[in-house]
Amino acid sequence: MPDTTKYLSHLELGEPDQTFLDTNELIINMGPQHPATHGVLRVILKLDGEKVLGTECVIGYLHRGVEKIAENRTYAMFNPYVDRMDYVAAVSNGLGYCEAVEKLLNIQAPPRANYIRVILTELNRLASHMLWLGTHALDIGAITPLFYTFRDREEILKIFEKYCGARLTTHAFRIGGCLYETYEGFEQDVTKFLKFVTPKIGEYEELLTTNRIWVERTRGVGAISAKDCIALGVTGPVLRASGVKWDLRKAQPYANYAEFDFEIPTGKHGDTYDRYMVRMQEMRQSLRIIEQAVGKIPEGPIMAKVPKVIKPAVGEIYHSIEAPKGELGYFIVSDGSTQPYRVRVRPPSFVNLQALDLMVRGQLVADVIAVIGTLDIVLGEVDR
Amino acid sequence: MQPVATTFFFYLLSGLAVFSGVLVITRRNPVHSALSLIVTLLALAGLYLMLYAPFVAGVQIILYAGGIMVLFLFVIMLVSIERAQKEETFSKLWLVGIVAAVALGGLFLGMFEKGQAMFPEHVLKLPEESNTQQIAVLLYGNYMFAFEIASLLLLVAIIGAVVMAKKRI
Amino acid sequence: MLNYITSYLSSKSTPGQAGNMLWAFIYILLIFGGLSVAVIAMNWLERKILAHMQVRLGPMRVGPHGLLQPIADAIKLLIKEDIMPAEADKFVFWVAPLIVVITAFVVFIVVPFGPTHAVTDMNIGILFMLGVSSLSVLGVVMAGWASNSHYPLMGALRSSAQMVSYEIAMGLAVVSAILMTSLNSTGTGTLSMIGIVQAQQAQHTWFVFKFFPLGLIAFVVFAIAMVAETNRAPFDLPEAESELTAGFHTEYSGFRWSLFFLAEYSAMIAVSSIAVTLWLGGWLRPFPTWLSGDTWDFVFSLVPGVTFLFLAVLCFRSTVRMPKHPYFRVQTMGLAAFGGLLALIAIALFIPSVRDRIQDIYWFSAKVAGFMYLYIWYRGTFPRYRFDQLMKVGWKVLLPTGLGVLVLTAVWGVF
Amino acid sequence: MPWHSPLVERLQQQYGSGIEASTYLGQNYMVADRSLVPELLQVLRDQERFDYCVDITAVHYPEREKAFDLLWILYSHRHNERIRVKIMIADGESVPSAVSIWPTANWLEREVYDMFGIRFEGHPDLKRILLPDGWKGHPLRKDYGIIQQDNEWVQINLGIESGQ
Repeated sequence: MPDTTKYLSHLELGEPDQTFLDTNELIINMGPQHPATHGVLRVILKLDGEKVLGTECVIGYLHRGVEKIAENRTYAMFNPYVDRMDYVAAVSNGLGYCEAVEKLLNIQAPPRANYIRVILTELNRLASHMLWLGTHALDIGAITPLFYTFRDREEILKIFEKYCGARLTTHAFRIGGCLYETYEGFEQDVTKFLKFVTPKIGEYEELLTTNRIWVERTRGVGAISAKDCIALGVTGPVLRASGVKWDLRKAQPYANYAEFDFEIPTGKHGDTYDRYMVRMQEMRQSLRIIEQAVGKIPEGPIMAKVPKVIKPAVGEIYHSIEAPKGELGYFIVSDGSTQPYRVRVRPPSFVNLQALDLMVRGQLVADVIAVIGTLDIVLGEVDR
Repeated sequence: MQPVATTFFFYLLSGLAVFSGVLVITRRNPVHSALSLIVTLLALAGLYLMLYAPFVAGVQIILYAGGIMVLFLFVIMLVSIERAQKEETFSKLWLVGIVAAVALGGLFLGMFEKGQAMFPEHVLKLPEESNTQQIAVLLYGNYMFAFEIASLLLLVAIIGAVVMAKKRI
Repeated sequence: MLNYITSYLSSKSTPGQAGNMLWAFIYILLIFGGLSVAVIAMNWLERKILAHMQVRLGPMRVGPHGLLQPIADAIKLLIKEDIMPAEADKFVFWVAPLIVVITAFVVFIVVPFGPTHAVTDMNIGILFMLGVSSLSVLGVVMAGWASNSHYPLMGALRSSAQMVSYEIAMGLAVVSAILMTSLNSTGTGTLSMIGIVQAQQAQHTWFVFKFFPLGLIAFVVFAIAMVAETNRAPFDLPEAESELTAGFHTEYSGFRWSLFFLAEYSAMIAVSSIAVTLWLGGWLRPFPTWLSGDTWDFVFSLVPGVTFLFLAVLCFRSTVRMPKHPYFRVQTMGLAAFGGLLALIAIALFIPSVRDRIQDIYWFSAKVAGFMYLYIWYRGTFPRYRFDQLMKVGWKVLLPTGLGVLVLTAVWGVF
Repeated sequence: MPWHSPLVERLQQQYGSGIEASTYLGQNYMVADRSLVPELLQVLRDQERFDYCVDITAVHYPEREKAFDLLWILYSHRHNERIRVKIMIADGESVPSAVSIWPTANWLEREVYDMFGIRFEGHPDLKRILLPDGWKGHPLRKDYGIIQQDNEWVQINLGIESGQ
């Protein structure tokens, strides 16, 4: 049997080093109110000087019982709730949930709806990555990229607002398709945005990619091997940065991703720098997908034939999509009534956060910040 | 430049030095002791200034107060204060301590009494401006050999420290 | 009385040297006041410049273009509740900000704003500055330890290690500049701040260009070390907010915190003054040899007034561009008044006697202001170093470089 | 609908009727005997290369005798295949932990424990993960009301009458 203790939290494991001076280990409580824990994550650090001996994450400060709420709402009523989990990528959450219920009902969204879904989801991926980049850079001490990314993310949110009236928790899709037809000038807006944002990504890279301090701070920090990633169930850009070319959009295409031509960027070393590069390239790939999609949105209905009252047959379904943070899965159990019997959300942030301990052990306190940032967690999704 | 209120400053500084020196050995909290020691060192720097040795005073501040004592504090801060406070301030060797203090005091007094004739009534006042140059000439001219030996000794100590620390890694 | 003042103004030595207690006292007050104003202005400028680097506006609400924002902040800090942690070491907690602020201000008594514009001219001036500013680390360490909390303690540990390490590189760079002062007929150098600038004047070159590129390298070493010494980005680890919340002053609030703030900015000005004095010719105007002669002297003496006139014009331009809404009437008037004030200062600076007297101070301040802008620029551009990398830069890059430059300077100077 | 594949055949050869494989809406799952766990999971990972444990979750059926469905959602990177393994257990029954098979099970099992009260034997650190440590009750059980809370805990720890 392989030794799996290395995957466990090392807060209590390990003997204090007593070979030299009798130095005390320092237990530091990072969070829940801390500028760099992206919300209300609390990390208990065991330190030897500045070196991290072990960590333990204390989560649940933002627990709202989304899964319990789902059991007491109808299928359609639960739809807006999923936006509140990963609130920086609300569109992706909605897409995953709608597709899962559609699968349970055994219906297909019409092609036009699928195109709109892909465009909005990829825009949302861009927005999520931009927010990640800004906050991650801020954690490492570069304060300027934050404002640049927020400036550009604003343009995406404007498109969302024009499309469905909401900027953050969009509730853009409905079970069976989309509720809203694209507004007048939607395609022009998206094309204009593509033109606007392409040089901007270069601008972020100019500030960071070759910056000596940035490279020194991120290269070799929080490295995790592909084997460990898979063992820990880590998905998304973190997994890809470790060299595993795995993206659900390609592996098990959903919506109509199979129609688009894009690449899966991967890294080599699985360190923070690679994760940064993977996400930067992913942003470019997203732009590519949007560019292909926006040119050929077909005419037609945007809503499939969905019964007024959604009552799926008894059964279970698991459907997952590639959210900006990794595999976002919905496991829905139907008992034949109008309300789901059980909805389980497989949150990527929650599972990815588990890798934190392995990634930071033996590194310095400053690296913990960099690694939390690079995992790109959203506490709303971790705690649900 | 004419010195102002020399006697006043002399007694002020020496009083401060003695007072904080006493604090160094009586404080239970090691950080307080270290801080008192810094005050002592600064008072000494003031005394050097009064002796028209500004360079020595400056070096005293930079090296002792700004450098060495910071490293002292660095170590002391990491030591658990609770344990240090429980330990007895004066060890059982206080008898030896008193004997040593008396002997040292006697030596000083003896020197003061007997040696008064050796010192001239008025020390030759060097101009303040040339103090630094004087030191340089002495260190790098007359006592060149001793100076180099001392620096070699320090180098050995540094290498020793590195080697000892390296072992642990 | 007037005679007394004019007689002093025409004297050719600093008040400390002349033993003139009254004038020394006035100078101390002036420097203290001027420094406080500079820190306030720096606060506003940093927020404005950083904001414009980051595609935002910065303070805009309190006063026209947020000009009164630092004052509002200062008032807020002063009336804020003064919190002292229950478990803190009361005395040390109380005395730490005092030490930091006193050391940051005391160094200014040797800063030569002009050949006669210094409180005193100590013959160990540069040593005094380095020594006293090295004491400020004590205050930082005390603050961190006395808070009796983990983050401040780690901040204190970091900053003590950092400041002690970078002091060495800094010292080596300084020594190589001091070595250059001894390249005269008598062969004796000086540690006096005024003496160093006078040596540059006598050698007709700023030390940054002396023995090119040795002077430049020493200057760069110092310029990096001084950023680390003042705990500013990218070396702001002791107060790295994303790691240690606020580092050694996490537990401080209100007035005590504002003392740390004051000390940080005046320390920045102080080390910039050292750099300006040692390498950039202190109060000397630029291009003393290329553009020499009475005409050029006259032209350069007009620069201070022109600068203020330019600022006044900027102000008036913004006044014209203020929104015409009645809400903004007071702000518009305030901005116009501020512009008027700047214009008055500009006119005053054109008066010949003032002009001659003030231009030393102007050039010195302008050079220091350049450094202040660099500080802000760094902060807007660089991510933060990690602790081990910081130490690596200090010990493995700056220290050998400083040492090498020192040796080479000595060799070059002898041959 | 029954599910036929070489994988199922191999497993049924080994375990006989302990495994019942079906497919629903194109998704394959197998219902296994409680006694086959963890051996089955180990086999699935080592021999069938289901190297990635996507999720572990449970469903509560209070009216059933075996009140809980416990599910492992597995994915194979090599075969690009996803299956679900389901066992049924009674309330109070404990299940061997899968942490030594997939380290990711650590937090997932803690969440199942937190929400359903299913204990996992051999879990290194089985404690609540989302709810506070002293909380009473397991919210995702069907008999736990949607506005129910641990009043005692709220009073002691928050000093208020109700957290709602």
